[in-house]
This record gives sequence, structure tokens and C-alpha cells, in this order.
Amino acid sequence: MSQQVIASTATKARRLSADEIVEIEHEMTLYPDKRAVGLEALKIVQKHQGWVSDESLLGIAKYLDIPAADLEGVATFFNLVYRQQVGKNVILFCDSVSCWIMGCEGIKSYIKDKLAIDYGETTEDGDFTLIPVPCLGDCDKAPVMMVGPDMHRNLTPEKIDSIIMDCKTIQD
Amino acid sequence: MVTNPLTKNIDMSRPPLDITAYEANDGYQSVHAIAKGLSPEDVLELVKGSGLKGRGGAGFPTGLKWSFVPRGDNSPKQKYLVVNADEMEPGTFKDRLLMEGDPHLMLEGMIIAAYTIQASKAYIFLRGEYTVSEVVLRNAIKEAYEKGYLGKDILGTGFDFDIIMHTSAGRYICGEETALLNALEGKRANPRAKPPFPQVSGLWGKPTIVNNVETLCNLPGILTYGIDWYQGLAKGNDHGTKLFGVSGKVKTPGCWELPLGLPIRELLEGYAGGMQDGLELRGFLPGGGSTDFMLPEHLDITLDYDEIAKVGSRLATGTMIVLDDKTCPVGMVGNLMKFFAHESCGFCTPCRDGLPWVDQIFRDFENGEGSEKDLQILHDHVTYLGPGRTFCALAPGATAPLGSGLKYFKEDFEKHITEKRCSYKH
Amino acid sequence: MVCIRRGIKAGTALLHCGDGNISPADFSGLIEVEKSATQTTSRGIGNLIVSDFHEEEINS
Amino acid sequence: MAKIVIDGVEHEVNPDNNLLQECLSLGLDLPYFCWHPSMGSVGACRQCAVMQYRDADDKEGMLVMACMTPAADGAIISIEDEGAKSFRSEVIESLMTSHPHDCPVCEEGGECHLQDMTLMSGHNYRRYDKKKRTHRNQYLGPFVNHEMNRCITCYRCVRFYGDYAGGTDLSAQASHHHVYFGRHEEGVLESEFSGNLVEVCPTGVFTDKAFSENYSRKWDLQTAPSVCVGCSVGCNTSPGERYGSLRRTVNRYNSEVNGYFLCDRGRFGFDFVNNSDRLLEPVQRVDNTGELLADDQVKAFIKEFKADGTIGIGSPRASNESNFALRAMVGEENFYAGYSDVEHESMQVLLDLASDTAFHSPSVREIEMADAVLILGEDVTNVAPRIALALRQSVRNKAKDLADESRIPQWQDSAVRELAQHDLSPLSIISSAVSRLDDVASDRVIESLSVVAAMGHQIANKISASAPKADCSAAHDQVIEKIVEQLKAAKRPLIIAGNSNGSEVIRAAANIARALYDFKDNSAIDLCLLVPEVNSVGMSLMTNAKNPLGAALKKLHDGTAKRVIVLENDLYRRASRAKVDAALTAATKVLVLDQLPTSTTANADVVLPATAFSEHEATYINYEGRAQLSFQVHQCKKQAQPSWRWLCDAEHVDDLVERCCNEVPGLARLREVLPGENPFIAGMKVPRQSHRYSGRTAMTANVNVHEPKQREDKESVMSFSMEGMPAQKDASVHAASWAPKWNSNQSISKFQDEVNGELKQGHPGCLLIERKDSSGSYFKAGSDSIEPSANQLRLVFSYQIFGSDELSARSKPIQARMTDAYIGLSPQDAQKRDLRQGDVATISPLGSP
Repeated sequence: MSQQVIASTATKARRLSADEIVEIEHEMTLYPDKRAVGLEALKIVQKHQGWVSDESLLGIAKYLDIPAADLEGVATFFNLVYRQQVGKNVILFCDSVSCWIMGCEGIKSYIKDKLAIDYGETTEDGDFTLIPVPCLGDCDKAPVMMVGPDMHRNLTPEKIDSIIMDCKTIQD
Repeated sequence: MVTNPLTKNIDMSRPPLDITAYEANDGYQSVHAIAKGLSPEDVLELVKGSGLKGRGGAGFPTGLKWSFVPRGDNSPKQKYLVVNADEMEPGTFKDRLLMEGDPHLMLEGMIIAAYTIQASKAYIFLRGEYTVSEVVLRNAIKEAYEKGYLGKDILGTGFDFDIIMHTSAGRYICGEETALLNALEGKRANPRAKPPFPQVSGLWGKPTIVNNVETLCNLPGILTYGIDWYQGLAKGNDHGTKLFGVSGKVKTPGCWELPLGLPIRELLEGYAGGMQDGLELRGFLPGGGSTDFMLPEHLDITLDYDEIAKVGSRLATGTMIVLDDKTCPVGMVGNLMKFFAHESCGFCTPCRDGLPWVDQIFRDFENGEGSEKDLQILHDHVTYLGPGRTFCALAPGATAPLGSGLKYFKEDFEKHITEKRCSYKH
Repeated sequence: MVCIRRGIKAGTALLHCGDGNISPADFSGLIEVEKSATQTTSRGIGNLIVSDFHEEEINS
Repeated sequence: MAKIVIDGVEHEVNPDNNLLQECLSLGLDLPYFCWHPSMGSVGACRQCAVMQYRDADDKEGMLVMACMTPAADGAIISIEDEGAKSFRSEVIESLMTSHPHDCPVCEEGGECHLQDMTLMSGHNYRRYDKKKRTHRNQYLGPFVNHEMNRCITCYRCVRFYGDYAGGTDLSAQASHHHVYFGRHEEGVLESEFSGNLVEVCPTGVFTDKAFSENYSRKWDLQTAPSVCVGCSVGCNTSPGERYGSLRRTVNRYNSEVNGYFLCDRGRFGFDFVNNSDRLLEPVQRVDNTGELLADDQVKAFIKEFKADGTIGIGSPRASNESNFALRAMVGEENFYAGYSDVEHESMQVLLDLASDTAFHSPSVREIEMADAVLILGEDVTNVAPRIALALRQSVRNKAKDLADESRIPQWQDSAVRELAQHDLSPLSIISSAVSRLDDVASDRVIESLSVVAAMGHQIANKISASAPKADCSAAHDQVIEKIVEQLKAAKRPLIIAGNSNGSEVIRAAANIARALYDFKDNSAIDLCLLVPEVNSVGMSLMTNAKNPLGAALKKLHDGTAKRVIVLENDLYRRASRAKVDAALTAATKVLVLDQLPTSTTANADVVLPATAFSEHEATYINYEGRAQLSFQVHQCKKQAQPSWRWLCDAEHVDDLVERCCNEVPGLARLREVLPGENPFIAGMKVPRQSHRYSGRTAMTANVNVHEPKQREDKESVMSFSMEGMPAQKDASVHAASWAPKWNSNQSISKFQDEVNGELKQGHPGCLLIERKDSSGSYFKAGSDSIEPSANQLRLVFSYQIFGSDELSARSKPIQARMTDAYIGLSPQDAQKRDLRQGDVATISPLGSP
């Protein structure tokens, strides 16, 4: 087999933005170990960029001087760190047992048809991403879901329509 | 006398009380009591004497847990208190109510706990999705610092105490005490072997106590109103009040603070308004997704750690999930298996490779492809994933609904095989 | 081939003779280093793994 | 010792260990995956489950993981209990649900720990009929293949690569049953120990990429106990040969030296033996064309060298036997050193220190016991890589002390690491450039070499006033004070230096060790002095101090010596080009013996083909004076012979060793490493081929259909055949590790008297140099060396693991990791000369070379 050197896919590290750095520096005062700040930095970058790109991850690893491989290991372990591009509004759809009993399957298929996306996919216009999430801790008002930071309870198809409508109006 | 110490300030129709309003209703009295001259040992005796048990799910006596923390000069100087606010047990929604309803109660509880074990720093490990709780808690912490209940030399006691908010990046396993510590350290949240217990080597190897939100919220009442008051609250031999929740197809699902020892029937038919019209109770999980099924004939058992254990289930979080007769029990257990398979951290073999097999078998059952062979494999996995076989309690927790489901709903599983479909799907 | 490393003390030069025709015995004590007419080298130093590799800020 | 009951039988065990380790030490077959003798327990795979009973009448018992349960006195367990056996079988069934079952095409087959454990657990029928998860693989460089579908998620790879070896570019990613082990992006694995992944991974995820290109099953490889010739540590290896080419090298356990791991130069540097340029026939150079010589011509030519006026130049990379044969032929006074004069001078200092009672030269295992380390002027990871790996374990001694205080067993790996966090035993490095151990160094000083030496003398003086002072700037007083305190407080301090940059630093290191010796009331201090090549110490013991290489070249140049024999050595690496050219052209007859063409063979009249390390039986002496025997693995083709056979008429290498013991005082006990008088069991030799070796009779069918007569090996205790007394029947030789039910390298526990203990057979090597000279004294602090003027730079040689060793640099996989010759400059010096990263520069020496 010939010397197979794959064109170096070493992506270039992205230089973190000023305000990302300010927040990361603040986190450094709260944790005695930079490994813990690495996880916080992933969340900070995601807050600013919407998701954690390869370049962002390498930027954090370089800035904090922690191994990129370890940071990747942590980033890909957790549900809420997105290592792929996501839409402007991330729908965290609860499909745990109480919501299941209260008929979340129906609501999910309604959303699937309406936005033409399935779990883990983003709408064509980049507005919505649908992600399953474990029990959101609001089971007496099941079925529930979150869109970005906001919780939506006692979901019905009508409510889904109004939620999607509101998101669209905010953007335009 | 106060009978609902946990929810006395909570009214979800309005924002939570600010610090002054909170103080007006006996708020932070326990901290003042400490400042008047309660030593850490005094407080430890009080908590031990109260008989308070952990509300996270394990039900371990809190005072005993604290007593394992090494004290005195030759113990490591830096100790940590960590609040397990990573509420992700399926069907559990009690901690959210406490944090969004009355954040100062938890903070006061944290000060008491930290003072007892002399931890100068505490991390609140809050669920990432609880965005409202985060805002409310950060505000309450700010208020507490301004009033001198946090920071350096609290009320002249010489005790320094800082609270740091950490939001989880989302993983059920972080609810496991030692996996939570690994997540806080910015590492992959695999659990740790016990022993050594966190009291000896916890956060960054230092002595650490991890307590659940509701456990901490019990502490102010104990110190302010005393042990006799506390032990008078409950009917059975467990002490204090507890948040009980009911979800599923009941008339009025919700979460209420009730004394321990209350019969289950009173919770289901009284507070939750009984089953919705046209539906019969088929069974229920008394304490969230990791507990064994109980049947209608168990309704007269009291909500008490020991009583429920006698019938092979667990009180655990105390939030009940109700199964009606129009919902497929196989589907319900299958949903839980999908949850546990997805939330396995991938560290030990039985859980990482066993649960996905169980999950795929349930999918086949739902698509009418269930078989006797697969049913036998499910039974094998109930013992295969049992306690002691895996590295932590996640998979054993999964075998609770699985084992009891297979036992109590045997005929439903058989019907899925013979009819090659799920008869409940309308 | 020049390899600039932050971790080397100013005034010191680090010589790695590789498998080329540079003999360590030809040098001792002090040396002079000048830029030379460009001859190409086969492998370059891509394989060198050091933690103090000096990344030049390509300014313009 | 503690007493425990296993399956009704009482055993004596060591309570400090866990049950799994004790069961294996007792020779019981208890399956496991994530536990490793060097890396302790984490309890991830759940394969080593046993039933533990509270007391005699507890019939039911409870499943526990043997690796996570202390072998406490009075413990009652059962391995054969039905419940435990069925659980272990179910664990295998779980692991196999995502496994591709591609054993026929998997290179791990035949030495796969998963195969062994599957059979041992009794699981044989696959019930899983659902979808299997699959992964995409990554390109990880020239050494290691990546086939993630075979992964059973036992975490051994990241625990070795990250926790044990300090690598930073391999991690566990994703979660639940999608856990993935790889780099954050494709690319070469950076650790110098990445090759060990091939042996640590219990399945076929990480396999030997160089071996893949010319693969053979383990049982088809002919192998023998060998010693790595890559550097002076002397790691024990088992090279495997098939159809006349060396295919791969694996670690061979030696409790004192390498334990279970090799460095990548050792594992992949053997390929020079297969290099197509290998010299295989005697050749005479007549105006630069080569003519083959017949045997009688060769003998006649060699006879001419027996006359007076012949000198011999030895080699630090040749065996003791070959060096001694040359010395015996030309006479001790005409036998000259094969390394540079600078190295010759430093070797004299090393030899004096080696016999000084104040010091002890620690083995690699003893290095791991150091609780405070000071490295002076040496880049250990590149000069003696295996020792750098050992230093990464010694810095964890602080963690072990902390664990003892908190009563956490040391074998509970994650708990010990969690408790200690970044709290390491002190390791200080004072050298001229950043090194690959900086991440575990407590103190790091980068200074020019003369300042490094001066600081060393300063430290020595601060420890014991009788050590001479040295004037060095006050800038480092604080760090010197700290290092002094650390060394004084340590129970087992270790000083490391080497001769890659002359002997000034060695003198300083010796003074520090002697000062500690005085301070610690005369208990010998660990002083580890590194030399670059496999037999530098062996050759130095045979070479007269008055015979440096320079003297030989001068004698040739001015005609006092007419003929020269150069033994396996490229003189152009040892002396300046001008001097060597002058000497070789002046000589009337030049005879060179070597394995591969070099600039020296190009100037030789006659070149005789010498066999490589795997083609002859030889002894080498490592940095600590440990002599080790390396057996012949395979026949060399054509006429190549061991150098000693060209040069003398000794019938058998053992006779040569006998003469060497009698004539060279330093090597008097060399015979102790030979297999001894009656190495044979029931008169049978030890086979080099396994009892499953296949295709022997058809191997040369392309040449001649008749089965060749089995090759006789008159010399060695080993035979080139399958017949004979294999290792596990207590033969005196242990080559490839194999045992019934244990095909993988984990079978090693069957050959140790206890896990991590001594091998029952085979020899950990014999320390030759007696320490009897107690008259040693402090060295004077050297004068400050010449100050470089404006555009001059002080030169320091940077030794690289891939490329600086002459022979491994001719091995294909190593060449893929080598860099070109480079000159390292600080940013300021580069800017002064308008040099950018990667520019080409010319370097010129100052003063007379």
C-alpha cells in the first residue's frame, strides 16, 4: 500500500471572539482546573455561534491549552452540545414516558409533517431543528417541548402552529 | 404551626418571593440561629436526630451521609457541597417547583449543609434545560450576597461560603452522584467506583457532599422549628413532608407537598382527582421511571420508603406515573427502555450493549415482529442488568419497570406476539 | 532546514543531523548559521512533534 | 499474606492486590478485558465477575468484579459458580452484539484476547439478530491501523495512551453504545509509544500497520528471545520472521527492564534487516566497481590483516562477540574505540562512576520507584524513550502515597488518579530545549549547556558543602533551592544525565548524586547515565582508554598503521569528514564489515556482509551494565555471517564468550547470560516455531518440490523447527508468549512466578560491573565555556527518536516519521538572520573542527 498521506485535514483553529474570551476568563475564576472551564467554554461558544464547529473547538483547546481530543470527547458526550450546524430555533421535543402516555407521538408526527424534518434534521430555511430530549421535568403539563430557552406546555396541534408562527414573526 | 415548610412561599401564579419577603416568613432564621451559637456538630446532631432521608431517590439518611466527611485540622482544608439539581428521572418534576417557586429555601438549606461539613464552596449542578430556574436562582444568590448570607464571614460566624451556578450540558447519568462530579470537572460523565465515597475523595479529589434539592429544602424547617415539629409532620415512621407528583391520564395531574405516610389512594383519587373519565387504572410507577410497577390492589399502601419496599417497589422521587387501561403497557416500558439505552454513559458492558438490544426488541414488538425468543431474551436481561452487575444503578433502575412489566403485563406481551401487532394502536 | 522553536534559549542552536550527510563530529562548541541559497529538502520537518513550535503570525 | 478460599480450595494471597490479579498469579483461568497488569483496574468490562459469599453458610452469594475487590483475608469466592459463569458468558454475548465477527480477515486472529475470553466464557451461540452499530475509521499514521467496528469499549487504549503514556491526541468520544476511540481529526498519532496500542488493544481495532503489508499469523512466525538494538535501554523483544523476512516485533516481558511496553523505534525499527540494500556477499572494490569474492579470496585477504600494522575500529552498535573477535585479532593495543572522541572521553567518566559505591545505576523498574527526579541536559524521550515512559510512572508516586493515606488501594487506577489530580512527585528538567516530558515537570529551566552544568554543581554544593561551588547567575537561585529541598526530602531521589552533549553535565550530575550520598548517610544514590547505542557500554569495557578513534585515524594518516578493519561502523558519523577521508585514503588496505552500505563501505577495499541482530546470537550491555543474550531468530540469506565468524575461527559463539570472560576484566561474568550447561529438557532443543507452524514442507516448493532437510542449528539451544520442548514446559528459553487457552500476549501471566513478577524461565540479564571503588571524589566545576560573539551560536546536538539511530533510520515505517536534518533556533536568533520557519540554512563550524 503506497504511503497514503491524506491531505492534512487539520482544520485551522478559530480565534475566539473578544466577548467569548471575557466570559471564558470569568469561568476561569470559578473552577480550579482548566478542564472544567473547557466544558463551560463549549457552552459559551455555542451561545454565541449557535453550535460548536471544528474550528471553534480547536480555538477553545488552543486558548485553554487543553488537548483537543479530550475536549472532543467531552463535547460529543453531552446531548446539549451541538457539533453540527443547527437552525435558529432548536426544538427540544420531550418524548419520555409521561409525555408519551399523553400522546407526544401524535404531536411529533404533526411537527414532522409541518416542518418536513425528522429528529436531528434542520428545516430547509434553517429556521428549525428538531431534537429529542429526555424528560423535561414538567410532566403534569405533558406533552411539553422547548423552543430555544422557552418551555411550551400542554401541546396541541393548534399550539404548535402558533408557536411556529410566533418564531417566524420574531425573525422577519 | 407550619405544615408545608417546603411550599409555604410557593404560588406559581406570581414570581417567587424576594429576600425581604422570604425573611418575613421565618426566612434565613436557621442562619441566624447558627450565628447565635450553633456549632457544626450541633447542626449535625439536629439533622441526624430529625431522621431526614435523602429525597434524590436513594433515601439515605442525610445526617449519616454528612458524618462520613473527615473533620478537624488534619482533614483536607478545601471541602465542597454540590447540589444535585439535574432532575432528569422520567416522570419527575418536583425540584423544578422548589427552585422556581422558592429559590431562597434551597439557598438557606445549602448554607446549613455547607456550614455543617465546613465546605467553603458549593456548586449548584442545574439541569441545562431549566432556564427559568437558572434566572431565578442567580437572582436569589445575588440577593443573598447583598444581605450577607453568602460570601466572607457570614453574619460574623467566621464561615466563608460561595455558591457557583453550573448548568449541565444534558445527560441523565449526571444525576448519578459521582458522574455528576466528573461532569463538573469538565470530564466525560462516567460514574466513579465507590468506595472511595465522595466524602473521602469527591470533587477534584476533595471531600464532597452531594445533596438533592428537596433534601436541602427540608433543612431550614428542622433548624427553625425543631425536631419535634419536624417529626410531627408525618404519619408513618418516615419523617417530614415530601413533594408527591402525579402524571399521566388523571383528572388533575400536579405536584403537592404532603406528609410521608399518606395512603397512595388519597394521593391518586384525592389530590390527582382520580382517572380521567372512561379510563381505568391499570398500574403505576410510584417514584419515576426507575421504580417497579404497582397495581390498583396496592393503592392502600402508604407513601413510605419501607412500606413500598415491602411490595418490591421503591418510593424513590415520589413522583408517580399512571398507566391507564387504554395505553399499551408494552409501549410504555419500551419508551423507558429507549430512554435508558440512549442515556447509558457507555462505560460498562451490560448497560452499554445490553440495553440497546432490549430497546430494539421493544421496537420489534411494537411493529408486530415480537417473538418468544426475544421475550426470553428480555427476561434474561432483567437478571443480567441487575444490581452489582453493572458499574452504577442506571441499568438496574431500567430492570425495575422491565421486570415488573414483564411480570404484571405478561398477557400483553403474548398478545403482541400472537396478533403480530399492538392492539392498543387505534 | 530551519526550525524555529520558542523553547530554545537565545544564543543556542539545536542541531539534528537526521540521516543526511551531516556528521555530528564535524561541529563542536560554536557554529554560525546563515540563510542559504534555496535547496529543497525531501521530508521537511512536518513530522517533528514539539510543543514549542513557533507559529509565525503571517502579518501582511 | 492472607488466606482466601476459591471454589473450596484455600490459597495464600497478597491482600494488597485485587482478587483478579491474585487468581491469575495462582494460574487460575479467570477472564478479563479492561484490567492490565501495568494499569490496574477500572471495573468497566464486567468480564471478571466471580461469586463472593459473606461466610461459609452463605449459599447464594453476590456477584462481584474480581478486579475491583480486594483479596482480603478470609474472602470466600467461586469462579466456577453457575451464576458467575452464565453472567460472564452473557457479558461476552453483549460485547459481540456490535462485533463484526470478521476473524478470518482480522489480523488479530490467533492472538486475539477476545477470542480467548470468548472460548473461556463458554459463550458460543449468537442470539443477537438485530442491527449492529458501525463506525468510520481514521488514518492514524504509518504505525497503527484503525478498525473501530471491532471495538468492545474496554477503554484500555485511552487509558494506556493518555493516562499511562501521557499522549494527548487519542480520546473516547460520543456515549452509550456509540463510544468511539480516535483522534479529534485524522492524522499521525503523536505519542512515541503509540505502537503499544497494538498489544494493549484486546481486539483488532489497533493493529500493526507495517505488519499488515506483509502479514502472517502469529503461529506461522518463527521467533526467538531477542534484544532491541535501537538504544542503550536493552528492551526485550520477540521479532517474528516468515519466508526469510522479519515481519514484526512485539514486546517480550522483562520484569527489570521494559515490562510490557516498547517504544515505537524499538517496535518498528527492525525493518532495516529487510532493506533491499542489505550487503549479502563479500565484495572487493576495484576503482569503484564491486566484484564478488570467492571464499578463498576472502580468507586470503583477511590473512593479510593478521600481519603487524593492522588496527581495528570497534562499534557501539555491534555485539560483544564481534567487538572481542576484532580485538583478539588485532590485539588489545591495536583495538580502537568506535564512537567519537567526545563520547570516548565521556565514557571514561561513565565507567569510573559505574564502579563507584556511592551510586547505583537503576533498572527501568527501579526508575519507576523514584519519588524525586532531576534530569540534567538530556532529552530522555528521544535518547532512551522507554525510560521516559518509566519517568511518567515515577511522577505518580506522590499519588500512590496520597492513596495509601486515604486507604484507597493503589490498583484502583481511576480513584488514585482522581484523588491526586495534578499532584505529582517532583521532576525537574534543566536542559537547553523544551522536551517531551515537560508536561509532567514540576520545574523547567532552559539554559545553555554550560549554565546547566554550573547549576548542577550549584545544586550539589547546596546539598553538601563538600561539593565544589560553581559561579552561576543568581537568576536561578530560587529554583535551585526548591530542587535541593525536593532531592533532600525524597526517599529515593534519581539523577539522570547522558553523554549526548559531552561529559561536563555528567560531572555535575555525579556531584549532585555524591552530595546526596553524603547527605543521606551513605546509602547508594540512583544515578542513571544514558548512552545512545545498544552496546556503547560493552565496547567501552573492551577498549583501552588510550585508544580513542582520533588516535586510530592519526595513525592511519601518518602511516604508522597500514591496514584498518572497521567493524559495523560508519566513521563519517564519528569523526569529521576531512579526518576520515584522510585516514581511509592513506591506509593501504581497508576492510569493512557491515549490514548496510554507508559512506565508510564506499571507501573500503573489501566489504564483508555482517548479519543483523536477528540473524545471529549475541550479547549486548545496556546503560546500567546489564548484559543480555539475544538469540538468533532466522537464517540470513546468501553469505552474510556474524562479524566474529569472518574475523576468527571460534567454532561456537559460546567459546568466544568464554575467551572474552577470561581476557576482558569488565566482562568476567558475561558467561552467566548463556543458557547454562544443560539447557535441554530430555535432550530436546527449544523450537523457534510454534507447534501450529504451517507450510514448512511446501515453503521452498517454488525452488524445489522436494521437502528440504530440516536446517540444523548446531550452535544454539534453539532449533529452526517445530520439534522440541516448547517454552511452557519449563524450557530454559521463553520466546513467544503462548499458553493453552491464552493465545494473546496476556498469556504472559502463565510464565511469571506471579503477575508482574520474575519470568520462571529466561534471564532478566546479569549486572556485570561490580561496584567496589569507594574512593570516588567530587569533580571540579568546569570553567565557563567560551562566550559566543555576536552572530555565533552555542551548539547543542538534538537527538531524535526517529532518525538519529543509524540502523532504525533505514527502516521503512520509521522513515515515514523522520524529519530532515534541522537546525533549531530561538525566534530572536532566527529573526536576526532573517530566517523563517522551514528555510534552508548553511551551518559552518568555528575554530578547528
